[in-house]
Amino acid sequence: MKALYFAWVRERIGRAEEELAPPPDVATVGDMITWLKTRGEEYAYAFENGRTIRAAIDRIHVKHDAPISGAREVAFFPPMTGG
Amino acid sequence: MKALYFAWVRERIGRAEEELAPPPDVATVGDMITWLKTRGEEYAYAFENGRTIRAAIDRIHVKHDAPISGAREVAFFPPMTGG
Amino acid sequence: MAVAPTIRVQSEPFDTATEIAALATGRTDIGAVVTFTGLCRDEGGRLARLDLEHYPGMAEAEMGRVADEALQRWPLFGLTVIHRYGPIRPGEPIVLVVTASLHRTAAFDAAEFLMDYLKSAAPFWKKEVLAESSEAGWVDARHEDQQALARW
Amino acid sequence: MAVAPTIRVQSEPFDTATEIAALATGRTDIGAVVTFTGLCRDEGGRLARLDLEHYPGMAEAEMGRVADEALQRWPLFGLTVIHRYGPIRPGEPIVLVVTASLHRTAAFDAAEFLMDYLKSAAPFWKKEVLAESSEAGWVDARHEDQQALARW
Repeated sequence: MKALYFAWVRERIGRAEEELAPPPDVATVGDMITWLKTRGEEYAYAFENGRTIRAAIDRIHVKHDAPISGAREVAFFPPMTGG
Repeated sequence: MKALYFAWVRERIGRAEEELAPPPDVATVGDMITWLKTRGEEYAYAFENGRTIRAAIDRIHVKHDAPISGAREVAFFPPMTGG
Repeated sequence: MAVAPTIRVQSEPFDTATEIAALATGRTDIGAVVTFTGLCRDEGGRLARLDLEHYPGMAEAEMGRVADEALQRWPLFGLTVIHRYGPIRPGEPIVLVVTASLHRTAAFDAAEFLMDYLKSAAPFWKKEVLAESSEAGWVDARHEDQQALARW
Repeated sequence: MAVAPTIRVQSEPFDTATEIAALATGRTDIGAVVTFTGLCRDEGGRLARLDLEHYPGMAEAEMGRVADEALQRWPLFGLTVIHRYGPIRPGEPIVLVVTASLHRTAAFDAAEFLMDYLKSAAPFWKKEVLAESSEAGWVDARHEDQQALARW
Protein backbone atom coordinates (compact mmCIF):
# COMPACT_ATOMS: atom_id res chain seq x y z
CA MET A 1 0.00 0.00 0.00
CA LYS A 2 0.98 3.61 -0.40
CA ALA A 3 1.56 5.65 2.76
CA LEU A 4 1.24 9.44 2.57
CA TYR A 5 2.41 11.97 5.14
CA PHE A 6 1.41 15.63 5.42
CA ALA A 7 2.50 18.78 7.25
CA TRP A 8 4.75 18.17 10.27
CA VAL A 9 4.26 14.39 10.04
CA ARG A 10 5.83 14.61 6.58
CA GLU A 11 8.59 16.94 7.78
CA ARG A 12 9.51 14.76 10.74
CA ILE A 13 9.62 11.56 8.69
CA GLY A 14 11.49 13.33 5.93
CA ARG A 15 9.38 12.08 3.05
CA ALA A 16 5.92 12.69 1.59
CA GLU A 17 5.08 9.12 0.56
CA GLU A 18 6.39 5.60 0.36
CA GLU A 19 5.30 2.09 -0.54
CA LEU A 20 4.82 -0.08 2.55
CA ALA A 21 3.98 -3.72 3.21
CA PRO A 22 3.02 -3.96 6.89
CA PRO A 23 3.24 -7.44 8.46
CA PRO A 24 -0.05 -9.40 8.64
CA ASP A 25 -0.66 -8.67 12.34
CA VAL A 26 -0.95 -4.93 11.54
CA ALA A 27 -4.73 -4.87 11.20
CA THR A 28 -5.84 -1.30 11.97
CA VAL A 29 -4.70 2.28 11.51
CA GLY A 30 -3.68 2.28 15.18
CA ASP A 31 -1.61 -0.89 14.66
CA MET A 32 0.04 0.76 11.68
CA ILE A 33 1.04 3.79 13.75
CA THR A 34 2.54 1.49 16.39
CA TRP A 35 4.41 -0.43 13.68
CA LEU A 36 5.63 2.74 11.94
CA LYS A 37 7.12 4.00 15.21
CA THR A 38 9.49 0.99 15.17
CA ARG A 39 10.85 1.91 11.75
CA GLY A 40 13.30 4.55 13.02
CA GLU A 41 13.81 7.68 15.05
CA GLU A 42 12.13 9.92 12.49
CA TYR A 43 8.95 7.82 12.64
CA ALA A 44 9.06 7.63 16.44
CA TYR A 45 9.30 11.44 16.48
CA ALA A 46 6.48 11.91 13.95
CA PHE A 47 4.13 9.63 15.88
CA GLU A 48 5.29 10.42 19.43
CA ASN A 49 1.76 11.59 20.26
CA GLY A 50 0.17 8.96 18.10
CA ARG A 51 -3.37 9.59 19.28
CA THR A 52 -3.38 13.16 17.95
CA ILE A 53 -2.52 11.96 14.44
CA ARG A 54 -5.42 11.85 11.98
CA ALA A 55 -5.68 9.25 9.23
CA ALA A 56 -7.46 8.69 5.95
CA ILE A 57 -7.88 5.49 3.97
CA ASP A 58 -8.33 5.96 0.26
CA ARG A 59 -9.04 9.66 0.86
CA ILE A 60 -11.76 9.19 3.47
CA HIS A 61 -11.29 10.16 7.13
CA VAL A 62 -11.07 7.12 9.43
CA LYS A 63 -10.53 6.49 13.14
CA HIS A 64 -7.62 4.55 14.53
CA ASP A 65 -9.68 1.37 14.86
CA ALA A 66 -10.41 1.28 11.11
CA PRO A 67 -9.07 -1.86 9.36
CA ILE A 68 -6.40 -1.28 6.73
CA SER A 69 -6.94 -4.46 4.76
CA GLY A 70 -7.62 -3.66 1.13
CA ALA A 71 -6.42 -0.06 1.48
CA ARG A 72 -4.54 1.31 -1.50
CA GLU A 73 -3.60 4.61 0.13
CA VAL A 74 -3.23 5.36 3.85
CA ALA A 75 -2.51 8.95 4.88
CA PHE A 76 -1.29 10.32 8.23
CA PHE A 77 -1.46 13.98 9.19
CA PRO A 78 -1.95 16.44 12.07
CA PRO A 79 -5.36 17.97 12.86
CA MET A 80 -6.36 20.08 9.86
CA THR A 81 -6.03 23.86 9.85
CA GLY A 82 -7.58 24.95 6.57
CA GLY A 83 -10.45 27.30 6.01
CA MET B 1 -46.87 68.67 14.30
CA LYS B 2 -46.25 66.92 11.00
CA ALA B 3 -47.95 63.56 10.44
CA LEU B 4 -46.43 61.15 7.91
CA TYR B 5 -48.10 58.08 6.40
CA PHE B 6 -46.40 55.23 4.55
CA ALA B 7 -47.32 52.25 2.37
CA TRP B 8 -51.00 51.25 2.58
CA VAL B 9 -51.66 53.68 5.42
CA ARG B 10 -50.64 56.45 3.01
CA GLU B 11 -52.68 54.97 0.17
CA ARG B 12 -55.83 54.58 2.25
CA ILE B 13 -55.64 58.12 3.66
CA GLY B 14 -54.77 59.48 0.26
CA ARG B 15 -51.88 61.65 1.31
CA ALA B 16 -48.28 61.21 2.44
CA GLU B 17 -48.13 63.96 5.03
CA GLU B 18 -50.06 66.79 6.65
CA GLU B 19 -49.79 69.35 9.43
CA LEU B 20 -51.99 68.43 12.39
CA ALA B 21 -52.89 70.06 15.70
CA PRO B 22 -54.49 67.36 17.85
CA PRO B 23 -56.66 68.57 20.75
CA PRO B 24 -54.97 68.69 24.17
CA ASP B 25 -56.51 65.43 25.41
CA VAL B 26 -54.68 63.50 22.69
CA ALA B 27 -51.69 62.52 24.79
CA THR B 28 -50.25 59.33 23.28
CA VAL B 29 -49.71 57.71 19.90
CA GLY B 30 -52.70 55.47 20.67
CA ASP B 31 -54.85 58.50 21.44
CA MET B 32 -53.75 60.04 18.17
CA ILE B 33 -54.81 56.95 16.19
CA THR B 34 -58.23 57.05 17.91
CA TRP B 35 -58.53 60.74 17.11
CA LEU B 36 -57.38 60.31 13.48
CA LYS B 37 -60.10 57.68 12.93
CA THR B 38 -62.71 60.37 13.59
CA ARG B 39 -61.36 62.58 10.83
CA GLY B 40 -63.11 60.76 7.99
CA GLU B 41 -63.79 57.48 6.23
CA GLU B 42 -60.31 57.30 4.72
CA TYR B 43 -58.70 57.58 8.18
CA ALA B 44 -61.14 55.07 9.67
CA TYR B 45 -60.18 52.67 6.87
CA ALA B 46 -56.41 53.23 7.30
CA PHE B 47 -56.58 52.65 11.06
CA GLU B 48 -59.36 50.02 11.14
CA ASN B 49 -56.91 47.59 12.75
CA GLY B 50 -55.23 50.30 14.77
CA ARG B 51 -53.16 47.97 16.90
CA THR B 52 -51.27 46.60 13.91
CA ILE B 53 -50.11 50.09 12.90
CA ARG B 54 -46.53 50.98 13.82
CA ALA B 55 -45.47 54.49 14.75
CA ALA B 56 -42.34 56.60 14.98
CA ILE B 57 -41.82 59.92 16.72
CA ASP B 58 -39.08 62.07 15.27
CA ARG B 59 -37.80 59.05 13.34
CA ILE B 60 -37.52 56.67 16.30
CA HIS B 61 -39.80 53.65 16.72
CA VAL B 62 -42.28 54.05 19.58
CA LYS B 63 -45.12 52.02 21.09
CA HIS B 64 -48.70 53.22 21.21
CA ASP B 65 -48.36 54.41 24.81
CA ALA B 66 -45.59 56.86 23.90
CA PRO B 67 -46.47 60.52 24.64
CA ILE B 68 -46.66 62.80 21.61
CA SER B 69 -46.04 66.06 23.44
CA GLY B 70 -43.09 67.87 21.89
CA ALA B 71 -43.08 65.67 18.79
CA ARG B 72 -42.21 67.46 15.57
CA GLU B 73 -42.89 64.47 13.29
CA VAL B 74 -45.19 61.52 13.97
CA ALA B 75 -45.25 58.70 11.40
CA PHE B 76 -47.75 55.86 10.96
CA PHE B 77 -47.09 52.78 8.86
CA PRO B 78 -47.72 49.03 8.52
CA PRO B 79 -45.21 46.44 9.82
CA MET B 80 -42.03 46.86 7.81
CA THR B 81 -41.10 44.53 4.97
CA GLY B 82 -37.64 45.63 3.89
CA GLY B 83 -34.44 43.59 3.77
CA MET C 1 -11.43 50.50 17.98
CA ALA C 2 -13.78 53.14 16.56
CA VAL C 3 -15.27 51.72 13.38
CA ALA C 4 -17.51 53.99 11.32
CA PRO C 5 -20.14 51.89 9.56
CA THR C 6 -21.01 52.64 5.94
CA ILE C 7 -24.77 53.20 5.67
CA ARG C 8 -26.45 54.00 2.36
CA VAL C 9 -30.04 54.27 1.15
CA GLN C 10 -30.17 54.57 -2.62
CA SER C 11 -32.32 53.86 -5.66
CA GLU C 12 -29.51 52.73 -7.96
CA PRO C 13 -28.14 49.17 -7.85
CA PHE C 14 -24.98 48.44 -5.86
CA ASP C 15 -22.04 46.22 -6.61
CA THR C 16 -21.16 43.68 -3.93
CA ALA C 17 -17.54 43.37 -5.09
CA THR C 18 -16.99 47.13 -4.87
CA GLU C 19 -18.35 47.18 -1.34
CA ILE C 20 -16.19 44.26 -0.21
CA ALA C 21 -13.15 45.97 -1.72
CA ALA C 22 -13.99 49.25 0.03
CA LEU C 23 -13.98 47.42 3.34
CA ALA C 24 -11.05 45.04 2.92
CA THR C 25 -8.62 46.26 0.25
CA GLY C 26 -5.18 47.13 1.54
CA ARG C 27 -5.88 45.68 4.99
CA THR C 28 -3.96 42.77 6.46
CA ASP C 29 -5.76 42.45 9.79
CA ILE C 30 -9.09 41.07 8.53
CA GLY C 31 -9.52 37.31 8.72
CA ALA C 32 -13.17 36.95 7.73
CA VAL C 33 -15.59 38.80 5.47
CA VAL C 34 -19.26 37.83 5.28
CA THR C 35 -21.69 39.31 2.78
CA PHE C 36 -25.44 38.97 2.57
CA THR C 37 -27.22 40.05 -0.59
CA GLY C 38 -31.00 40.07 -0.71
CA LEU C 39 -32.35 39.82 -4.25
CA CYS C 40 -35.70 40.48 -5.91
CA ARG C 41 -37.36 37.18 -6.91
CA ASP C 42 -39.98 36.84 -9.63
CA GLU C 43 -41.93 34.22 -7.62
CA GLY C 44 -42.12 31.79 -10.49
CA GLY C 45 -42.76 34.49 -13.09
CA ARG C 46 -45.61 36.03 -11.09
CA LEU C 47 -43.81 39.31 -10.35
CA ALA C 48 -42.91 42.08 -12.78
CA ARG C 49 -41.11 44.09 -10.10
CA LEU C 50 -41.08 45.29 -6.52
CA ASP C 51 -41.68 48.93 -5.66
CA LEU C 52 -39.90 49.74 -2.42
CA GLU C 53 -41.21 52.66 -0.39
CA HIS C 54 -39.10 54.04 2.45
CA TYR C 55 -39.12 56.72 5.12
CA PRO C 56 -36.28 59.05 4.08
CA GLY C 57 -34.17 60.11 7.02
CA MET C 58 -35.54 57.49 9.37
CA ALA C 59 -34.32 54.66 7.12
CA GLU C 60 -30.71 55.86 7.36
CA ALA C 61 -31.10 56.62 11.09
CA GLU C 62 -32.53 53.18 11.89
CA MET C 63 -29.89 51.38 9.80
CA GLY C 64 -27.26 53.39 11.66
CA ARG C 65 -28.71 52.44 15.04
CA VAL C 66 -28.73 48.74 14.16
CA ALA C 67 -25.17 49.02 12.82
CA ASP C 68 -23.99 50.72 16.03
CA GLU C 69 -25.61 47.96 18.07
CA ALA C 70 -23.76 45.34 15.99
CA LEU C 71 -20.47 47.17 16.48
CA GLN C 72 -21.03 47.13 20.23
CA ARG C 73 -21.85 43.43 20.31
CA TRP C 74 -19.12 42.06 18.05
CA PRO C 75 -15.47 42.99 17.42
CA LEU C 76 -15.83 44.14 13.81
CA PHE C 77 -13.21 45.84 11.64
CA GLY C 78 -15.81 47.11 9.22
CA LEU C 79 -19.50 47.10 8.46
CA THR C 80 -21.51 48.15 5.41
CA VAL C 81 -25.29 48.27 5.07
CA ILE C 82 -26.95 49.36 1.82
CA HIS C 83 -30.68 49.30 1.14
CA ARG C 84 -32.34 50.30 -2.13
CA TYR C 85 -35.71 51.91 -2.70
CA GLY C 86 -37.86 52.51 -5.77
CA PRO C 87 -38.59 49.99 -8.54
CA ILE C 88 -36.49 46.83 -8.37
CA ARG C 89 -36.72 44.10 -11.01
CA PRO C 90 -36.34 40.34 -10.46
CA GLY C 91 -32.67 39.37 -10.22
CA GLU C 92 -31.63 42.79 -8.95
CA PRO C 93 -30.20 43.28 -5.45
CA ILE C 94 -32.29 44.96 -2.75
CA VAL C 95 -30.09 44.91 0.34
CA LEU C 96 -26.44 44.30 1.14
CA VAL C 97 -24.70 43.67 4.44
CA VAL C 98 -20.92 43.26 4.65
CA THR C 99 -19.13 42.47 7.90
CA ALA C 100 -15.38 42.08 8.49
CA SER C 101 -13.72 40.64 11.58
CA LEU C 102 -10.77 38.65 12.86
CA HIS C 103 -12.57 35.29 13.05
CA ARG C 104 -15.60 33.97 11.19
CA THR C 105 -18.07 33.74 14.07
CA ALA C 106 -18.28 37.49 14.71
CA ALA C 107 -18.70 38.25 11.00
CA PHE C 108 -21.45 35.64 10.55
CA ASP C 109 -23.33 36.52 13.74
CA ALA C 110 -23.19 40.27 13.09
CA ALA C 111 -24.45 39.84 9.50
CA GLU C 112 -27.38 37.67 10.64
CA PHE C 113 -28.22 40.09 13.46
CA LEU C 114 -28.19 43.02 11.04
CA MET C 115 -30.46 41.26 8.56
CA ASP C 116 -32.90 40.13 11.26
CA TYR C 117 -33.21 43.70 12.55
CA LEU C 118 -33.32 45.37 9.15
CA LYS C 119 -36.19 43.10 8.13
CA SER C 120 -38.33 44.15 11.07
CA ALA C 121 -37.10 47.62 12.05
CA ALA C 122 -35.87 49.45 8.95
CA PRO C 123 -38.72 51.56 7.52
CA PHE C 124 -39.09 50.00 4.07
CA TRP C 125 -42.24 48.53 2.53
CA LYS C 126 -42.39 46.23 -0.47
CA LYS C 127 -45.18 46.40 -3.02
CA GLU C 128 -45.44 43.60 -5.54
CA VAL C 129 -46.34 44.55 -9.11
CA LEU C 130 -47.69 41.51 -10.92
CA ALA C 131 -46.50 40.48 -14.38
CA GLU C 132 -49.87 39.47 -15.85
CA SER C 133 -52.27 42.13 -14.69
CA SER C 134 -50.05 45.02 -13.56
CA GLU C 135 -51.99 44.85 -10.31
CA ALA C 136 -50.05 45.66 -7.20
CA GLY C 137 -50.24 44.61 -3.57
CA TRP C 138 -48.31 45.31 -0.39
CA VAL C 139 -46.23 42.44 0.93
CA ASP C 140 -47.27 41.19 4.38
CA ALA C 141 -44.67 41.03 7.12
CA ARG C 142 -43.49 37.45 7.64
CA HIS C 143 -44.13 35.92 11.03
CA GLU C 144 -40.71 34.20 10.80
CA ASP C 145 -39.04 37.59 10.57
CA GLN C 146 -40.62 38.67 13.85
CA GLN C 147 -39.61 35.41 15.50
CA ALA C 148 -36.04 35.74 14.26
CA LEU C 149 -35.49 38.68 16.61
CA ALA C 150 -36.02 36.53 19.68
CA ARG C 151 -32.63 34.88 19.40
CA TRP C 152 -30.55 38.03 19.87
CA MET D 1 -33.85 20.01 -7.29
CA ALA D 2 -30.47 18.60 -8.32
CA VAL D 3 -27.88 21.28 -7.63
CA ALA D 4 -24.29 20.58 -8.65
CA PRO D 5 -21.93 22.35 -6.26
CA THR D 6 -18.87 24.12 -7.64
CA ILE D 7 -15.77 22.80 -5.85
CA ARG D 8 -12.29 24.09 -6.64
CA VAL D 9 -8.84 23.65 -5.12
CA GLN D 10 -6.38 26.07 -6.67
CA SER D 11 -3.17 27.99 -6.01
CA GLU D 12 -4.18 31.18 -7.80
CA PRO D 13 -6.37 33.83 -6.11
CA PHE D 14 -10.11 33.86 -6.76
CA ASP D 15 -12.50 36.74 -7.25
CA THR D 16 -15.55 36.76 -5.01
CA ALA D 17 -17.60 38.89 -7.40
CA THR D 18 -16.98 36.48 -10.29
CA GLU D 19 -18.10 33.56 -8.16
CA ILE D 20 -21.28 35.32 -6.99
CA ALA D 21 -22.07 36.20 -10.60
CA ALA D 22 -21.50 32.61 -11.73
CA LEU D 23 -24.07 31.47 -9.19
CA ALA D 24 -26.69 34.20 -9.47
CA THR D 25 -26.51 36.03 -12.80
CA GLY D 26 -29.55 35.61 -15.00
CA ARG D 27 -31.55 33.92 -12.25
CA THR D 28 -34.75 35.35 -10.84
CA ASP D 29 -35.54 32.66 -8.25
CA ILE D 30 -32.75 33.42 -5.75
CA GLY D 31 -33.71 35.59 -2.79
CA ALA D 32 -30.55 35.38 -0.70
CA VAL D 33 -26.83 35.04 -1.39
CA VAL D 34 -24.32 34.66 1.45
CA THR D 35 -20.56 34.71 0.92
CA PHE D 36 -17.79 33.93 3.36
CA THR D 37 -14.24 34.89 2.48
CA GLY D 38 -11.38 33.80 4.72
CA LEU D 39 -8.31 36.02 4.36
CA CYS D 40 -4.66 35.73 5.30
CA ARG D 41 -3.84 38.05 8.22
CA ASP D 42 -0.37 39.38 9.03
CA GLU D 43 -0.96 39.05 12.80
CA GLY D 44 0.16 42.58 13.53
CA GLY D 45 3.04 42.46 11.05
CA ARG D 46 4.40 39.19 12.44
CA LEU D 47 3.63 37.10 9.33
CA ALA D 48 5.30 37.30 5.94
CA ARG D 49 2.97 34.69 4.46
CA LEU D 50 1.15 31.42 4.96
CA ASP D 51 2.19 28.27 3.10
CA LEU D 52 -0.84 26.04 2.68
CA GLU D 53 -0.21 22.34 2.20
CA HIS D 54 -3.05 20.12 1.04
CA TYR D 55 -3.82 16.51 0.18
CA PRO D 56 -4.55 16.59 -3.56
CA GLY D 57 -7.54 14.48 -4.47
CA MET D 58 -8.78 14.13 -0.92
CA ALA D 59 -9.18 17.91 -0.53
CA GLU D 60 -11.61 18.07 -3.46
CA ALA D 61 -13.35 14.85 -2.35
CA GLU D 62 -13.84 16.05 1.22
CA MET D 63 -15.07 19.49 0.10
CA GLY D 64 -17.51 17.72 -2.20
CA ARG D 65 -18.78 15.51 0.62
CA VAL D 66 -19.37 18.50 2.90
CA ALA D 67 -21.09 20.36 0.03
CA ASP D 68 -23.38 17.39 -0.65
CA GLU D 69 -24.27 17.22 3.03
CA ALA D 70 -25.18 20.95 2.96
CA LEU D 71 -27.34 20.42 -0.13
CA GLN D 72 -29.20 17.65 1.65
CA ARG D 73 -29.79 19.72 4.77
CA TRP D 74 -30.84 23.03 3.23
CA PRO D 75 -32.85 23.99 0.14
CA LEU D 76 -30.07 25.68 -1.83
CA PHE D 77 -30.15 26.91 -5.41
CA GLY D 78 -26.38 26.97 -5.66
CA LEU D 79 -23.22 26.39 -3.70
CA THR D 80 -19.56 27.24 -4.38
CA VAL D 81 -16.55 26.24 -2.30
CA ILE D 82 -13.03 27.31 -3.29
CA HIS D 83 -9.88 26.67 -1.25
CA ARG D 84 -6.40 27.80 -2.18
CA TYR D 85 -3.08 26.11 -1.48
CA GLY D 86 0.55 27.22 -1.75
CA PRO D 87 2.00 30.56 -0.61
CA ILE D 88 -0.63 33.13 0.41
CA ARG D 89 0.31 36.66 1.46
CA PRO D 90 -1.48 38.83 4.05
CA GLY D 91 -4.61 40.40 2.61
CA GLU D 92 -5.09 37.62 0.05
CA PRO D 93 -8.11 35.31 0.19
CA ILE D 94 -7.69 31.68 1.30
CA VAL D 95 -11.19 30.23 1.17
CA LEU D 96 -14.55 31.19 -0.31
CA VAL D 97 -18.01 29.81 0.33
CA VAL D 98 -21.03 31.10 -1.60
CA THR D 99 -24.57 29.88 -0.90
CA ALA D 100 -27.79 30.88 -2.66
CA SER D 101 -31.32 30.15 -1.50
CA LEU D 102 -34.90 31.43 -1.41
CA HIS D 103 -34.71 32.91 2.11
CA ARG D 104 -31.77 34.13 4.17
CA THR D 105 -31.78 31.50 6.92
CA ALA D 106 -30.83 28.59 4.66
CA ALA D 107 -28.06 30.57 2.98
CA PHE D 108 -26.57 31.71 6.31
CA ASP D 109 -26.84 28.33 8.01
CA ALA D 110 -25.39 26.41 5.07
CA ALA D 111 -22.44 28.82 4.78
CA GLU D 112 -21.64 28.51 8.49
CA PHE D 113 -22.00 24.73 8.38
CA LEU D 114 -19.64 24.54 5.39
CA MET D 115 -17.01 26.71 7.06
CA ASP D 116 -17.21 24.78 10.34
CA TYR D 117 -16.67 21.50 8.53
CA LEU D 118 -14.02 22.77 6.13
CA LYS D 119 -11.98 24.06 9.08
CA SER D 120 -11.87 20.67 10.76
CA ALA D 121 -12.29 18.14 7.96
CA ALA D 122 -10.76 19.51 4.76
CA PRO D 123 -7.15 18.26 4.46
CA PHE D 124 -5.28 21.58 4.47
CA TRP D 125 -2.49 22.63 6.83
CA LYS D 126 -1.26 26.17 7.39
CA LYS D 127 2.38 26.99 8.00
CA GLU D 128 3.23 30.49 9.15
CA VAL D 129 6.34 32.09 7.69
CA LEU D 130 7.50 34.92 9.94
CA ALA D 131 8.41 38.36 8.63
CA GLU D 132 11.46 39.01 10.82
CA SER D 133 13.33 35.74 10.83
CA SER D 134 11.91 33.77 7.90
CA GLU D 135 11.31 31.02 10.43
CA ALA D 136 8.27 28.90 9.88
CA GLY D 137 5.90 26.97 12.11
CA TRP D 138 2.77 24.91 11.66
CA VAL D 139 -0.48 26.47 12.89
CA ASP D 140 -2.16 24.53 15.71
CA ALA D 141 -5.78 23.50 15.28
CA ARG D 142 -8.09 25.82 17.26
CA HIS D 143 -10.15 24.24 20.00
CA GLU D 144 -13.04 26.55 19.05
CA ASP D 145 -13.08 25.03 15.57
CA GLN D 146 -13.57 21.56 17.03
CA GLN D 147 -16.31 22.80 19.32
CA ALA D 148 -18.08 24.57 16.47
CA LEU D 149 -18.99 21.20 14.95
CA ALA D 150 -21.13 20.27 17.92
CA ARG D 151 -23.99 22.55 16.93
CA TRP D 152 -24.79 20.82 13.62
